[in-house]
Order: sequence, then C-alpha cells, then structure tokens
Amino acid sequence: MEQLFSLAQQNLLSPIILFFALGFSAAIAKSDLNFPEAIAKGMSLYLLFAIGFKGGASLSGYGIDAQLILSLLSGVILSACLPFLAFVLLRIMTKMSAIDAAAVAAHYGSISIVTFVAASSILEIQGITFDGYMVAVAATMEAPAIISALWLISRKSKESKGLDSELMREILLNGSIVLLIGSFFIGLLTGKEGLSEIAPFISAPFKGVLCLFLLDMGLVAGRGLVNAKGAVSARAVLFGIVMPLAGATAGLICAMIIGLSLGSTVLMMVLSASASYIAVPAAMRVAVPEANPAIYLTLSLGVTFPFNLTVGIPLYVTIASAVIGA
Amino acid sequence: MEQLFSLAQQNLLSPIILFFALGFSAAIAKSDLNFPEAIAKGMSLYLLFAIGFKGGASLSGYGIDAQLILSLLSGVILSACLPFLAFVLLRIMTKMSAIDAAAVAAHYGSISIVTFVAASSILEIQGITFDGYMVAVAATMEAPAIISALWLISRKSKESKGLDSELMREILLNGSIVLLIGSFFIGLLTGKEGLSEIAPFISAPFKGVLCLFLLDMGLVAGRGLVNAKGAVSARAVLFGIVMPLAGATAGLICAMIIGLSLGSTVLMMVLSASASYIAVPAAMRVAVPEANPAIYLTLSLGVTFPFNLTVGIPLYVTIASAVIGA
Amino acid sequence: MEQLFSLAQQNLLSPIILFFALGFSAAIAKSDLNFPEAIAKGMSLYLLFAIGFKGGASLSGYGIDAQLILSLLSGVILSACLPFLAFVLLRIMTKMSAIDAAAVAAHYGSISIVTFVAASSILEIQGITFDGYMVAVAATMEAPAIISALWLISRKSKESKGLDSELMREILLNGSIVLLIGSFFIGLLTGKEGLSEIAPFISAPFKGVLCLFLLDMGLVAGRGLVNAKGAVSARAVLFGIVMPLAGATAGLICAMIIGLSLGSTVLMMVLSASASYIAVPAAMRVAVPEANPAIYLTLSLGVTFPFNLTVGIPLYVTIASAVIGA
Amino acid sequence: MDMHEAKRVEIIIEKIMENRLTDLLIEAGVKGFSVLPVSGGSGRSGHWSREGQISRAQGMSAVVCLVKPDRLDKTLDAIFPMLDRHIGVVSVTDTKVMRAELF
Amino acid sequence: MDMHEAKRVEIIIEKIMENRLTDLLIEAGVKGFSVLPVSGGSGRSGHWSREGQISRAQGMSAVVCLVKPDRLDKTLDAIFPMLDRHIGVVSVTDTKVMRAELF
Amino acid sequence: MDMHEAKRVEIIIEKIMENRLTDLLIEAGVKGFSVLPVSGGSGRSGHWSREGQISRAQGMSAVVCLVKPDRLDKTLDAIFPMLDRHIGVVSVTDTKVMRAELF
Ligand SMILES: Nc1ncnc2c1ncn2[C@@H]1O[C@H](COP(=O)(O)O)[C@@H](O)[C@H]1O
Ligand SMILES: Nc1ncnc2c1ncn2[C@@H]1O[C@H](COP(=O)(O)O)[C@@H](O)[C@H]1O
Ligand SMILES: Nc1ncnc2c1ncn2[C@@H]1O[C@H](COP(=O)(O)O)[C@@H](O)[C@H]1O
Ligand code: NA
Ligand code: NA
Ligand code: NA
Repeated sequence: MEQLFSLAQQNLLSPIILFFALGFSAAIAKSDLNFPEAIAKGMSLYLLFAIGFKGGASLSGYGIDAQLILSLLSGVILSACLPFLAFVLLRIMTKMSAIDAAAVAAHYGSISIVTFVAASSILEIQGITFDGYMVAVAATMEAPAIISALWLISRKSKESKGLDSELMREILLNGSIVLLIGSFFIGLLTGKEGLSEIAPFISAPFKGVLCLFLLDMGLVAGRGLVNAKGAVSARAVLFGIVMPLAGATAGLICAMIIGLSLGSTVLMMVLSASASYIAVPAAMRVAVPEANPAIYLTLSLGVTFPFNLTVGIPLYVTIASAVIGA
Repeated sequence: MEQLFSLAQQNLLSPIILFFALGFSAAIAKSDLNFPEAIAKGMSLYLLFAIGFKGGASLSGYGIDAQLILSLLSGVILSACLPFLAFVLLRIMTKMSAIDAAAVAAHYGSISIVTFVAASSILEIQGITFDGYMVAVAATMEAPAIISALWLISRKSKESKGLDSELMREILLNGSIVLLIGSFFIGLLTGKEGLSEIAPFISAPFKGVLCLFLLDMGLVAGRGLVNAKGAVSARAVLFGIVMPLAGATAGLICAMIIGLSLGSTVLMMVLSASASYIAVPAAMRVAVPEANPAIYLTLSLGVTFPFNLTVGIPLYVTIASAVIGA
Repeated sequence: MEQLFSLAQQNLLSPIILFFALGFSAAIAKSDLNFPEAIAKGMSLYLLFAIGFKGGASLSGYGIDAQLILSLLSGVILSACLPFLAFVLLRIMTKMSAIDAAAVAAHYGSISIVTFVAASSILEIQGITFDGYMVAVAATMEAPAIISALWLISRKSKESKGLDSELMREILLNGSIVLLIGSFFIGLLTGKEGLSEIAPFISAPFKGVLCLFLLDMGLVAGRGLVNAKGAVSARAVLFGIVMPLAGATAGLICAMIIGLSLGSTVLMMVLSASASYIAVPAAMRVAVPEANPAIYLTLSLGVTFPFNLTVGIPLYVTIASAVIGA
Repeated sequence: MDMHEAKRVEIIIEKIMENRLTDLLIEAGVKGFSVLPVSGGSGRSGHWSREGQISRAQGMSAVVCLVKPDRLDKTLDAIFPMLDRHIGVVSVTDTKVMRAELF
Repeated sequence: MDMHEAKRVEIIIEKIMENRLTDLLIEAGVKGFSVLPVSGGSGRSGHWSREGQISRAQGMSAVVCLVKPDRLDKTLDAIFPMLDRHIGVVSVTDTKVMRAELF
Repeated sequence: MDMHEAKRVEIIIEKIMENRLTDLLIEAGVKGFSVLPVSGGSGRSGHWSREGQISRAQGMSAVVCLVKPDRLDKTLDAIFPMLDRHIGVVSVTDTKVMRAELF
C-alpha cells in the first residue's frame, strides 16, 4: 500500500503526467492552445518509430524462444477475448445499445500505444527491465479485437456490412502497425550498431517529445470531454474505470501462466487495460457507422486513458510486484 | 563604446542573427523558400515549452522572495503604462489616426517572446546569468497592454465593442501564455530532476531550433515589408526605433528600483523594448477591426523586431553593464 | 569485387536503406502509412539546413583554392552537359517524344540532394573524408541542367514559352538552393564555434531524421510507381539505370582531371548520377506543361533514386577506390 | 433522386472570427456548417498567404453552410453585423440537396 | 468564351470514407474530382475541429465533382448508398464550365 | 438583406501556377480572390494526393473569385491562355453577394 502511494505520487509528479494535466485543464478552461494536426501526427510517427526500433534493437542477439512466441500468442488471445468481456460488462452495467456496446468493446480489446510508452517510461525510472519484444506484442494486439467486435455486431445487426477485404487490409496494414512492426524489424536487423547510429534522435530526446505529445493528448481528451457532454452516462464512465482493471487482471493471469518477468508482466497488464483511440475508431466508422463515436471516443480517450495514466499504471506496478516479486 | 561595438559585431555574426538575415533577404529577393504553417507553429510551441520549463526548473529550490514579486509587479505596470507612452509618441511623431495609434501602442506595451529568447541566448554566450523567473515576468507582460489600449480606444470611438468577457478569456488564456506559464510551473515542480529527464530535448538542440525559427521569422518579416510597401510612413518607422529605446529606458529604471541583477535587468529592458506580433494583433483584429493590421504588423515585426535583434540587445547589454556594473 | 559485395551488403543493411525499403513496400502493399506534407517539408528543410551548415563550417579556416573553384566549375559544366547525353540516350533507347525526352533529360543533369546526403553518410561510416565544399558544388548543379533542357525544347517546339525572367528567378532562388547556400555561408562565417553551438541539433540527430525522411521517400516513390503503372516503358526504366552509370562516369572523369580526393570523387559521381525530383519537376510544369510528369517523376523518383541508394552508391565507392586508390 | 431547393451560403472571414461567426450561425438556427481552410487571398487589404505566418491574427477561413431557403434571411441577418465590421465576403448560391430534413 | 452547362456536386463526408467515395465516383464514370480539406464543422453529431485531432477516424473532406448534366443521376445513384449510412451532406449546383469535353 | 447578382468563378489549377494565375486575375481587374488548398484529386492525368508529396511540382489549389457579372468575360479571357496549356478546371456559377461595391 505504501509502495502504491509513493509510486502514484511519483508518477503524478512526473513531467509527462503534469503535461497531460496541463493540456487537459487548458482544454477544459477553453484556452486556444492547440497543436497543428501535422505536428501531432509527426510526433506520433516519431514515437512509433522510436519504440519500434528500440524494442527490436534490444532484442537483437537473442534468439526466438518459447516465451516470445507465447507472449505474442497471449496478445492475440487477449485482444480477441477482451471484447467479449467488455461487451458483457457493458450490457450489464449500462443501457447502451448492442451496436454501441460492441463498438466500445472493440476499443478495449485493442491497445493504446501511448499508454504503453508511458508505462515503459515509468518502469525505466523505477529501474524495472522488460523485454524488447513487448513492442511486438503491442502490435499484435491492435487488430484481433476489431474482428471479434465485428462478429458480435454481425450477430445483432442485419444491416452491417461487416468485414470486407478492403477493410481487413486497412486494419492489418494500418500505418501505426506497419511503422511499429517495420521499425521493430529494422532495429532487430541492425541491432546495437544501428541503434547507436540513431540513438541521439530516438533515445535522448524521447522523453521530451513524449511530454509534448501528452500535452496535446490532454488537449484532445479535454476538448473531447467538453464536446461530448451528455453523450456518456455515469454508468458508462464507471465502465471506463472497471474495464481496465478487469483487462489488467486478465493480462496478469496470462503473464503469470507464461512466466513473464516483472517488467513484461506490467506491460502485458497495461496493454490489456488500455483502449485504442486511433485504429479502432477508424475501423468502426467504416464498418459500423451507426455506432456513436462520441461514446467510444469519450470512454477510451476521456476516461480510460487518463485513468491508466494517473492511477492505473502505478497500481499495476504495485500489484505485479506483490504477486510476482521484484 | 568599445564594448558596444565588439558586442554588436559578435551579435551580428552569431548564427541566429545570420539566419534571420538570410530569411529576410530571401523574402526581399522573392525566393520561394518558406516554412509550412504547421512547422512554424510547432517550432514556436517548442520554444515556449523549453524556455518555460527551463525557467521554472532553474527557480526550483528557491523560495518566493520579495524581488520575484516586485519583478512580476513591475512587469504588469510596465506593460500597462508603456502603451500610453507609445500612444503619445505616435500622436506627436506621426499622423496616424487615434485608433491606429492605440492599436500600435498595445503592441509595444506587450512583448515578443522570441526577442526575449534571443537576448537570453546572447547573455548565456556572454556568461551573464539571469533569474529564471524572468520567464514568468515575460508572461505577465503579455496582456495588460491590451487592456490599456482598449481603454484608450473606447475613449476615442463610440463604435468599439471594447473588451467583452469572451475576448478577455481569449487574451488571458491564449495558447502562448498557457504553455509558457504551464511549462514554467511544471519545471518548478519537477525541478532539476525533471529537467535532467528532458534536457536532451529542450536544452541541447534549443539553439539550432532557434536558428531555424529565426530564419522563418526573417522570411515572414521580409514578406510583410514587401507586401506592406506604402502602408507605413517614414515617421512611423522612426517611431519603431525610438519606442524600443524609450521602453528599454523605462525597463532599466524599474529594474534599478527593484535592484535586479545585470542579466535580469537586460531582460527587463528587452521585454519593455520588444513589441508583440502574435497575441496583440489577434486581440486587435477582434476588438478593433477598424485599425489597419498592415501598420502594426509592419512596425512590430518589420521594424522593431529586427532592430532589437541586431542593434537593440547589444545596446541594452552595454548600457546595463555601464549603469549597474557587471 | 569482394569490396563491392561487402559494401553493398553493408549498405543494404544500413537503417537508412531499410527504412526506405519499408516505405516502398508499405506503399506497394497499399498501407495507409503516410507523413503529413508539412512534416515531409520540415524534414527536408532540416536536412538542407544541416548539410549546408556543416559543409560551410568544415570549410571555414581554409582559404579559397583552385580546386574549390575548379570543382564548382565542373559542377556547372556537368549539369549543363549531362542533359544532352541523357537526351541522346533517351532518343536512342526509347520512343519518348522529344518534349518528354528533354524534360527527363533536365532531371538527370540536375541533382538529388538526398542521394548526396545518403552517400556522405555512407562515406562517413566507411571513414572516407570529403571536402565540405562539395555541398556548394551540389548547389551549383541544380539549375544549369534546366536551362540546357529548355534550350533543347525551344528548338523542337514553337509553342514553348521557354525561359522567362520570372521562371529564371524562380529557378535560381528556389527555396532549396537558397537554404543550402545560405546555411553554407553562415557555417563558413561562424565556423567551428557556430557549429559547436548548434551541433546537438544538426549533427547528433541527423542520421535519425534521415531515416524518417527516407521512410517517407520510400512511401512517395512506391505510391508514384503504383499510380504511374503503364506510364513508363521497360526501355525507359532501363534508361533510368543506364543514365546514372553514364553520369557517374562523367563525374569520375571530371573529378580525376581536377584531382579530387577519393571522398569528393565519389560525391561528384553521385551528384552526376542522381536525378532531381523537386526543383526540376516544378520548373518543367511551368515551362513545359505538355511534358508528362508521370514519366519524369517515375524515372527520377521511382527508378533512379532507389537504384542509386541501393546499388549505385556502393558501386561508385568501389570504382572510385579502384581507380583513385584510397 | 429526390432533390430539394436549398441555399449554399459561403462566408470567407478572418480565422480569428471563425468561432464567433459559427456561434452566430448556431444561434440563428442553422443545422450544420463546414469550415474549409483558406491558404491565401487578396482583397482591398492586400495580398496574403498562410505559409510562414506565425501570427494567428492572420489567415482566413471559408465557412460553408447549406440552409433551407426559408431560413436564409434569418441566417444572413444574424451574421451581417459581424461581416459589416470585419473583412470578408459572403455569397449565396441556389443549390439542391438530398435529404431535406437535414437542413 | 464558350461555356457549357454542368453540375457542381459537393460532397462533405468523413475523411475515412474518402477513398471509398472516390472509388464509387470513378466507377460511376465521372471524369475527375478534387478533394478539399475540411478543418472543422458542426452538424447533428456535434461540433468538431481538426486541430489537435490524433484520431484518423475524425475529420471530414469536401469532394467537388464537376459533371455533365446527363451524368448527374448516375453519379448520385452511385454514391447514395454510402451517404445514406454515413454522416455527410451533398449539394448539387448548376454551373457552367469551359471545355465541355473534360466532364 | 440587399443581395446583388455576381459570378463565382472557381479555378482548380496546379499549385505551381497559382501565383501566375492570381497575377493574371489582378491584371484583369478582379477586386479579390481566395485560395483554398486542394488535398487530392483525379482527372485525365491520374489520381494524386497531397500527403507524402515532397515535390512542390505536384498538388493543386482552388482559386475562388467572386466578380460582378459585367467583369466576368474579361476575367475569363485573361486566364484562358494559361488554362489552355495547363491542367485544371474552371466553373462559373451564378450567385448573390452582399455589398456589391466590393466586387
Ligand atoms: N472578390 C473576392 N472573391 C473571393 N474572395 C475574396 C474576394 N474579395 C476578398 N476576398 C477574400 O477576403 C479577404 C479579405 O478581403 P478584403 O477585406 O477585401 O481585403 C481576401 O484576402 C480574400 O481572401
Ligand atoms: N448544413 C450543413 N452545411 C454544411 N456542412 C454541413 C451541414 N450539416 C452538416 N455538415 C457537415 O457534415 C458534418 C457531419 O454532419 P452531421 O452528420 O449532421 O453531424 C458536419 O460536421 C459538417 O462538417
Ligand atoms: N470534373 C472535375 N471536377 C473537379 N475537379 C476536377 C475535375 N477534373 C479534374 N479536376 C481536378 O483537376 C486536376 C487535374 O485534372 P486533369 O488535368 O484532368 O488531370 C485533378 O487532379 C482534379 O484535382
Ligand atoms: Na486493451
Ligand atoms: Na514591450
Ligand atoms: Na545528375
């Protein structure tokens, strides 16, 4: 408990969280502070490029072992199954329509890469190591949730076009996945040598860019909340806090079964707990335009993302430490 | 006198000034060199983020003392009073209408943050230290001038809507102020530790970004001059040179009364001498659309900004050194 | 031969080439990965700024000698003459119209600055030094080719407006040239001292930015190829490979006549071998709108650029080493 | 296809006034509008271009608003005072829309 | 100047549907179209603005398509099913073009 | 509201020709115009999209020019030679404007 409080406090006073809070408050206060779309996109490309490459480089020299493959498999399974858990929770906890619930569920099966990055920052500060391949696990968890959710929807709605091959290609080859996986493999191929060439670009300034990026995320999340006033019920907000806890528990169980290290366990929990706000919303707009984007964006970006960032991550670290031991 | 020349020469040959000159000449020569709007905005967000944070971090560990509070107070007073000085000078020196004169006056009461940054760069090269809280002083000087000018205008013009609450909020919560002050407080909170985490992003590359930014400023200032040909009289241009000198004098007097250090005195002079070209023009377009933007933008960005950058800053350093002693 | 293979292999496994390949494949696979236009433009401004400045700074302290002047002269001559060679080759090898052939020829006389940068990266890794003024040579080679090609066209076509003074100004003062030359002179003026001030911005992160930039180039080149399917014949593609070899040979001969060092010889070959895809296409659209942009962009960006990047540069290094000796 | 008469109101106005204008539109009861960026232009107050601008005071936006014909006058009346003081131009074009209930 | 009757079809649609829409247009035989970015807007589904958006799911585009009058119905029929499910508005305006052969 | 007849001339042209076009417009005596970015399109010369382009040779702009009806012919005559050689499309739509003195 003590560890939790000190960790939470340390986390809340870290620059990345404070910049998120700054953006969030500025948006609520209706300041006109904003980032041009191109800069926001550029920063997110930078983050994907950097974490992909660093993950791959840190893995180079190691062979492929069973744990790596089991981790990737767990990722796929978690991503595919969590939407069902989310769907059931939503139908019990809220009065959301089946279509809306399924769309929300897709988001919670998939992942938020920035939450992952924030968690790895915190692990680094704590001196807790994790496996480089967790980046690849993150990538495998982006898409399966979408397919599960579309299956849920196709059961409920005659009208839904569901998953055509065009959409399937878009989901699997979406820019974030391609950049993340591509950088990962290039890092893997070029190894420590490649890393040392570009480290001054992707390592040293990384934290600073992350601060600016989270400032923008705060602005976007805050504005989203302001605009969505009323779109989301109190019960749905509660779901936005309960679901990450449930997801993290599922992630913890998987990690324990595979026998992951403490750091990787935390990241598996974080991935399971986090909700997508880029790839999945796009897929939902295409496949299920009837679902209300205000609901899923508000929950994922306005509720669960800040929750994980501030309370969730320190909590997952504490729990994993207690269960697994440092 | 000798010090002035060597300082001026050194300043004129520094990369930041040379890049400004490059941009300026490229614009005059009608080169198509230009920066996308998003990149210019991104660089200015970076600069505000960096100087705010560094200012705050450098202050952390020190308590709030009388000098800090007196400095902030001086800032507010200078910003509120300088528009009156500018207005009188303009009415004496030029044939500008009262509305235009008041709008111009607002700009000279407020500040240019890039001039401030350039001055602190020069101080650093000279090895002259200054107080981190001068960043906060800069922030407090953005807005009061606008209010003074709007009061001047409301006396002259029946039509003017003046200052509605919406505009007031926009002025006080404008993006630059929020980012500057926000980063300042986060720097203050996270202190040296926070700084060391993000220093590779905000300290090491800072000078280089400033060069690129000033290149763009040169392009914008040069194009402004080309487009505004004829909008501004020779007497107005003279005002654009006399007013910063008058402002710097006022800043010097305040600094001496409070007993600021040499570096902080120079910055107080620079703030008083500089003219806004972002926040104030925006406020004037909303509140006083009758005032001609070609006049105030040309004076502030095309005359006073280059003057301060090239001649002004070394001059203020020399004067402050002579008056206060190193 | 062995050296060639080891060099080629080393080159093909360098991060910059791998990121280009990633972009290229992502585009072919129709991934939606893309860089906002502003970010692409920002990165190219950064690269020009950095290489110009570093070139100038590395030259400062040295006087102007005959070799420098002869190199610049060779650049002008190569750029002015290569279009004739290209034109003849095109007329012999392909069935392209005279207008299209002339437009393509202009591209091959001019240069690609990114190919130049990639080559200097490879030289640095190989520990081969080169002269800073090669950056200036690159700049002088941008424009002459355009004039030669327009002369070729004016002979063939009555309709062509050819080279009016407006276009001439645009060509000579185009943004890339101004930034490259401007940064070069500022680097020259401020020397090692200036460089040390901004090195953390232009040196350390340079390679990383280049990787991201080449990722984007790969996307653009790949999409260009996809869209241009059918616009370019197999014979034209062959030209896109033969011409750089011919150009490199011409560059080698010139370099040997002047007696350049190994590194500078390689760069002279690379400049002669590379084809423009920014300045020249723009000039052609204005002066020769009848010429089909799909042809010259596909050849320059889709064929010759990847060829030089992957096979060409290691080949030129090997040949130059063999001919000149290390 | 069933098409219905409508008016396409296109307002080109300073970016800084954009939010105030759209607030007026909403007050006047329009059911929707779209804002398009304007990257340059020319008028009595001279030539401008967005590239390289750092001042948020400059730049214009184009606000396109499709309205039912009977709502047009109310809409124009609502925005006229702002347009009278601020630089900008308005054009109103006859057009046809699908799904009349949206406008 | 010789001018010919044409229709200006303006479709404001979610960016994420842009490629699907333009594929439909091409299938329907239109000879060209232009896409303009939309930076913000308002409608039944609320107010939005492109700045600060990180989700590619949000944001709209304006697709402008000049067509010969006799091709209009086919064009509208082709795009209607998509517009019926997805948010967005369409307007069709009478206009005149030079060089009729292009449309 | 007092509205006056006017023509809305919309010219979609290569970005690289934008300045030359607007110079022609100014020479032809138009009192103003606005330039809107075009982010993609399709035509005889194929499909293009602005994202990821590094060549300033590509990309189009939309120039919107509101003119008095009696100034239309002069305007079109002025720009026709350029449009004849360069890719791009022009449409002219009847519209109404407030404040006739501006056009
Ligand atoms: N006749 C016109 N057609 C289209 N846009 C115009 C016209 N006149 C003015 N504008 C736009 O309105 C802005 C301000 O016009 P002005 O107030 O005349 O300087 C210009 O920069 C253009 O963007
Ligand atoms: N009447 C209208 N005029 C112009 N654009 C509209 C109109 N209604 C809706 N839009 C655009 O279509 C988007 C979606 O509209 P809606 O489906 O009503 O939320 C809005 O954000 C606007 O960009
Ligand atoms: N019918 C059309 N409607 C709207 N824009 C068009 C049309 N045809 C061509 N364009 C635009 O003009 C550009 C060049 O057309 P083209 O010369 O036919 O390749 C296209 O990329 C579009 O942006
Ligand atoms: Na998840
Ligand atoms: Na001032
Ligand atoms: Na060449």
